[in-house]
Amino acid sequence: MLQTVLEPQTAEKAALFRETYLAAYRFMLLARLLDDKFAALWRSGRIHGGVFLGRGQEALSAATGISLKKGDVFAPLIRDAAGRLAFGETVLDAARTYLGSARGPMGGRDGNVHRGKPKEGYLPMISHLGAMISVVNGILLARRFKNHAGTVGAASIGDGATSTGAFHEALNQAAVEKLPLVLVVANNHYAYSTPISRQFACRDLADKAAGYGVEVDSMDGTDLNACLETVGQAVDRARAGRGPQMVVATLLRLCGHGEHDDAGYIDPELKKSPVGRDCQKVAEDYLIRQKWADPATLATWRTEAVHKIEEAIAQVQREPGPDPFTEEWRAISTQRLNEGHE
Amino acid sequence: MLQTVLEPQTAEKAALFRETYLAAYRFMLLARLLDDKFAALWRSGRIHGGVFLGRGQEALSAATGISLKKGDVFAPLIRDAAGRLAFGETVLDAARTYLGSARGPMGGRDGNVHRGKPKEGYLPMISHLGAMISVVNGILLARRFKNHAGTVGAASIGDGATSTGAFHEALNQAAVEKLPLVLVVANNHYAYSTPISRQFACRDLADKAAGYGVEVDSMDGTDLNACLETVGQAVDRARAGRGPQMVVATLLRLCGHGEHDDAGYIDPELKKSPVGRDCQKVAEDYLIRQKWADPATLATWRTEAVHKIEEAIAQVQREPGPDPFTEEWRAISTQRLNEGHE
Amino acid sequence: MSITYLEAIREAQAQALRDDPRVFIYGQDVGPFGGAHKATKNLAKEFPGRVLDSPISEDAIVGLAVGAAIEGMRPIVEMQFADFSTVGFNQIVNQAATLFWRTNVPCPVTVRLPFGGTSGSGPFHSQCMETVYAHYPGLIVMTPATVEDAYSMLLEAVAIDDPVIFCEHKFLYYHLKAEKLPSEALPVGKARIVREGRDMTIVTYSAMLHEALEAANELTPEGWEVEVVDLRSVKPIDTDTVMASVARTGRLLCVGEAWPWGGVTAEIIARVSSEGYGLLDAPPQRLNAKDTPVPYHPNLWAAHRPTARAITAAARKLLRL
Amino acid sequence: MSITYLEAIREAQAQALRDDPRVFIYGQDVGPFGGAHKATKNLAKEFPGRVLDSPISEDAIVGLAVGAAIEGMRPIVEMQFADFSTVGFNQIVNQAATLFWRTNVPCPVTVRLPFGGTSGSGPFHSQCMETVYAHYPGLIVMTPATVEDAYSMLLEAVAIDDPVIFCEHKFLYYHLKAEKLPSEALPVGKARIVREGRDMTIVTYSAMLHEALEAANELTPEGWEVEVVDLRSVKPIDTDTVMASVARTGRLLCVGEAWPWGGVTAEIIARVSSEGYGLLDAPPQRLNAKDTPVPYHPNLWAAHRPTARAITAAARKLLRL
Ligand SMILES: Cc1ncc(C[n+]2csc(CCOP(=O)(O)OP(=O)(O)O)c2C)c(N)n1
Ligand SMILES: Cc1ncc(C[n+]2csc(CCOP(=O)(O)OP(=O)(O)O)c2C)c(N)n1
Ligand SMILES: [Mg+2]
Ligand SMILES: [Mg+2]
Repeated sequence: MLQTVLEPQTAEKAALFRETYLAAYRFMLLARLLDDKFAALWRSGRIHGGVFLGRGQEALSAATGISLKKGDVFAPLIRDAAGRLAFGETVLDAARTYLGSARGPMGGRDGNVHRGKPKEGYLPMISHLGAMISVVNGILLARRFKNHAGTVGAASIGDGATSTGAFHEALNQAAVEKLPLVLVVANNHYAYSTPISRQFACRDLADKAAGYGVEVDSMDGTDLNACLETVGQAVDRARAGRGPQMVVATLLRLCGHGEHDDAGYIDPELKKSPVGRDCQKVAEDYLIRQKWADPATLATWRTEAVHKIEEAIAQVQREPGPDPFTEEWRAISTQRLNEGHE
Repeated sequence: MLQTVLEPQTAEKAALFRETYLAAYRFMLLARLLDDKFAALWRSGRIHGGVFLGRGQEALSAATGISLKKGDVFAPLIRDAAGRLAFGETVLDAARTYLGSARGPMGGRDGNVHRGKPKEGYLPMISHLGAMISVVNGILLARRFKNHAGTVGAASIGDGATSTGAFHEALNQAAVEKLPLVLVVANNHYAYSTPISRQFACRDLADKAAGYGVEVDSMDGTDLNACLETVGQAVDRARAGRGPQMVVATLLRLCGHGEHDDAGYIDPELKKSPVGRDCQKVAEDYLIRQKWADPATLATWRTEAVHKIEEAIAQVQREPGPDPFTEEWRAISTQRLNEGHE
Repeated sequence: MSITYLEAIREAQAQALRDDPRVFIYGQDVGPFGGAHKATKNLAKEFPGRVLDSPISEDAIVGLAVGAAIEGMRPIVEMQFADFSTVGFNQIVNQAATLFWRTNVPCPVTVRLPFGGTSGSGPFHSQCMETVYAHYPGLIVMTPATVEDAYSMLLEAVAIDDPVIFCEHKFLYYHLKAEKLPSEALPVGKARIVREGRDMTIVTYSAMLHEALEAANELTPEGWEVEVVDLRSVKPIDTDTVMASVARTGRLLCVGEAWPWGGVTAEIIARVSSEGYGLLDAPPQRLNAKDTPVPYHPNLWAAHRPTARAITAAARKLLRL
Repeated sequence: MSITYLEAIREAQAQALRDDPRVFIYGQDVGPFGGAHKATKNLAKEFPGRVLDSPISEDAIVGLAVGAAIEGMRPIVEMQFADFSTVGFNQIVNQAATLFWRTNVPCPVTVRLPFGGTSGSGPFHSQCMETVYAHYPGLIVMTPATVEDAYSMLLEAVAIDDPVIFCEHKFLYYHLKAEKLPSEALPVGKARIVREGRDMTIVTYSAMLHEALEAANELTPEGWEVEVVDLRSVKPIDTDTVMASVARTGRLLCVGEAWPWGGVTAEIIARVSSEGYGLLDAPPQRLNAKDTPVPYHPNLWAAHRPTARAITAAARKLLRL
């Protein structure tokens, strides 16, 4: 979590932007490799349930995570491996959740992308799309009650999830309360197999903002530069008290909905078009062009990331799974009111 | 139900518009008097449950009902006494539902504004706001399946109900399917006691249309002229295949939320402003100015309406209520699958 | 001075707001207007900034409450009518109810549901939803039947670290009066034997308690002594108290206002039959509403829900078995 | 040729589309993609314009289906997972379920709910919602346990003039195979005695049928003959068949995968205890999932839901009572 600087006019600011960019890139890289690892583990039958990757969306996600400060709130969704890491999640906790370690934040009760630490402002998604936004609103309202000004809450949402009633109610609620919510919309052109032509009929998802009375900005989601700038500015505006901010990124999901899905339905024209660019590659080219890194450095970073991941996975694989016999089968915290019957 | 003519350029069109205006006015008048009667019956304890009036919204409502043709679909809400009558409801059926006659369309099972005849395209609202819009969509889609082109479906909605997820999902759905839905939004500045400042933060409810990719038009809801023109044009556009249409009327509720509510919370400034005008009065002034009616004619119409209402009420009061002993306590139509246990 | 069930609910909220700065109220028209039922009357004025009108967005209302609870607040949410909680359903059963289990972070949200039938209210302003919520793990479902319980249980609901579905019966709002508010209370989770008896146990809750008591009184002249147990909360259920009562009387009639399939009455009978089979001298019986939506017309409504009369008849039949 | 439970569901839909021009399918990804579970594979191609992808709008999905039904169509709606029907809940329980009662206009909507636990699916892709829907008047709730029933009951669901909640168990999708599709079928509303026995009746439905059958087989070498009843639909419940079986065996164990409070098992026990008390030689027992959300980890999941092993243990205990 680093403070993004948005107008690198001065040398100092330029240096800070470079630092942010490099940090964001490394989170992207780590996320991509971590996702690849999960996919490999899934293929070899080591992960139960689904595996959901953020391939192609790492720039947007990393920019979101890195634009937030400690004490901010983040409600990521399924394609946010990069943002989660940038917001402070450890590779270990991600691996523990996917592999169902008893030591993970979810203790094996929930898995894969359903992980978080609410008390650290890092919200564990429920599956129902759109449902996390109003939860972020609640935290932000509570901060206001407690006079903790200056907090920002970011929530991720996909093109498909903009069709949910929950999205609508929550964004409107944030606008009415003028909460510092940043809603990061990833228009990756598909919701599972459903193309956006079957999802909405507005010209652009950014057209929705006026209907809520919130500010909006759009960006090329394949370009880390644009993402850092646009998301960063939105976060700053929210923090400055300008109410909810919406940012809309255009990009493409470069993987299946989950690893079980070969995504054969994706329009080849889209893949070839600029929205189909791999943000990872775009960022690397930029790094090289800027001389912020050379290929050898990139290779070292990659090796370091792979090493970190392998180490974490190895450790988690030695950790115990949850034990149904010692497991406390209790859904409420008030022990004396637990029925516990079967 | 009459065909609205929108540009009274030719003499014929002008005559037709006059006819439509007069008919709409008389539905407004009938609705106002009928509402007044229900309020009186409620005060004297003759109506169980609530009574909900359309006072101040008759112009908009009548314009909606009258803009529709036989075979069209209408999903009115609580302030639509005028539109219901214009769409073809009888005073008798309205009275029967309020008074719980066994002979009414709801047979005493449901009451007050919860009435309709689905097979005639007149939908009985459930209370949950926003829920009727997608039902209209379904009818319109079914018509498309059956190659019944040229049908329009109108649904009423209030400023408050625009905050529901149901509203959002349904309007988006209609836009994706390009259905001939006309969504008539009555911004009467309050949802029960809640002012619009606590309901939404957009500049104008019409700003929502672009976010769905639907056409929108706004009007002064106190002016029957404007309502007939704007709603009529929207209905024509929908019928012509231009997809969902939204119309936004600005007006004020000139009564309590229900008759139990003295509406003490309504801003006196609003009452004094142009939105607080009584549409009934505005229409009468217009009729007189246009010399389409003189005060004596207006008085006659009023007497006729009162008479019609009194007659209907008298008849309904002689009708039996539902009989719990002969009542078939069965919520499903497939008799053999009814459990009927208690 | 006398105080109604509704006033007790208002007073409990005032008390909670006074005692605990973490408490706030959120819902439609709860602010200056004081709520559709007047359960928050004057609270916005007394506690500025802490009683907030919401948009008509039940999903977001509950979601916001969960977020605030995560952050240490103790929100009270009012649904205008229990029936409308169906559109906030997902946030209640999947967000609020699972939070503690998933994360060990408690979720002290109180959802007030003005519920149950009143004459002329019809299918969408009369529903009993306690069954549906009690089925989900992670929720506590309270159903106070008296002015005193309305007060003390609502205070406890706010104090408890778990999501509470607080089912307050609209029929009781003005119908019930007490002399004063209680200073002591039976804790939530304990049922109360409201009337002692020897011949039969009626287990019930909420508005039906009063119908059951009336029925019990009807039967006294006939020589029957009917014990009446008020469950107070339907999740958890105080099985011990129910079982002890059945042990004394040997006969069980369960009465609920909810629909017949799989509700509180089925759950009670299942527990007593499987765990206290030997205690029963006759087959356990139940009485619920009919299996249709709640009708509008007073004639139909009175036949749809159990009444003292219907309970008396069912009890008589059971006493003869 | 052999056919899976999932294929049977696909075939039933194909058959319905073929037989009746009023049938169409609407839901997320059901079109060209063939659905998240592949239950509508190739149908969009076979029946152009009649299998439509919806937006992620469960409320509007069900609302649209009700409207289409009013207009004489017979929509089949797929929820991607039963768990997501919570956000379409209001339209199901308040719009679809009340339409006929309010207006005498039938509402032939079929809502397909891929439901139930599978290993690794976690709290939001595993839920059993039959209890919640069965509680509401106006809905029929089907829970087919076999390939044949999946086929014939889905056809019947589409043919019935009422809203049907069609609970198809995801665990059975690939797990169950049959030789061919049935040409005749037991009508909905009738339970089936799947295995005859003398010593005890296990009443169950859906995936738990197979666990129960396994348990019954386990007990054979010990000399016990366990009868197993598949309810097939949980609303209505075929009380007669259950009662007749209990009359023969004198012992009742109800097994369900849903949460324990107030579900199918409680309803069955309540019916048998109150109407068939004299038939029982021992207290009726039940076995449900534990009262927490459905866990992700296979270890926990296997302990959360009833299994053949747990059923065997419960049956043994009951047989000794
Ligand atoms: C309310 C709800 N309905 C359906 C689903 C099933 N589902 C999970 S992800 C998904 C597609 C989401 O698409 P989008 O919002 O565009 O996000 P993306 O996967 O493209 O990142 C669907 C339909 C769900 N999780 N929640
Ligand atoms: C989902 C839902 N929540 C709450 C209510 C209770 N309620 C009935 S009318 C109303 C206010 C509606 O306001 P608006 O939409 O502006 O319509 P108006 O009454 O002003 O015509 C409310 C909150 C409801 N009917 N449905
Ligand atoms: Mg997408
Ligand atoms: Mg309004």
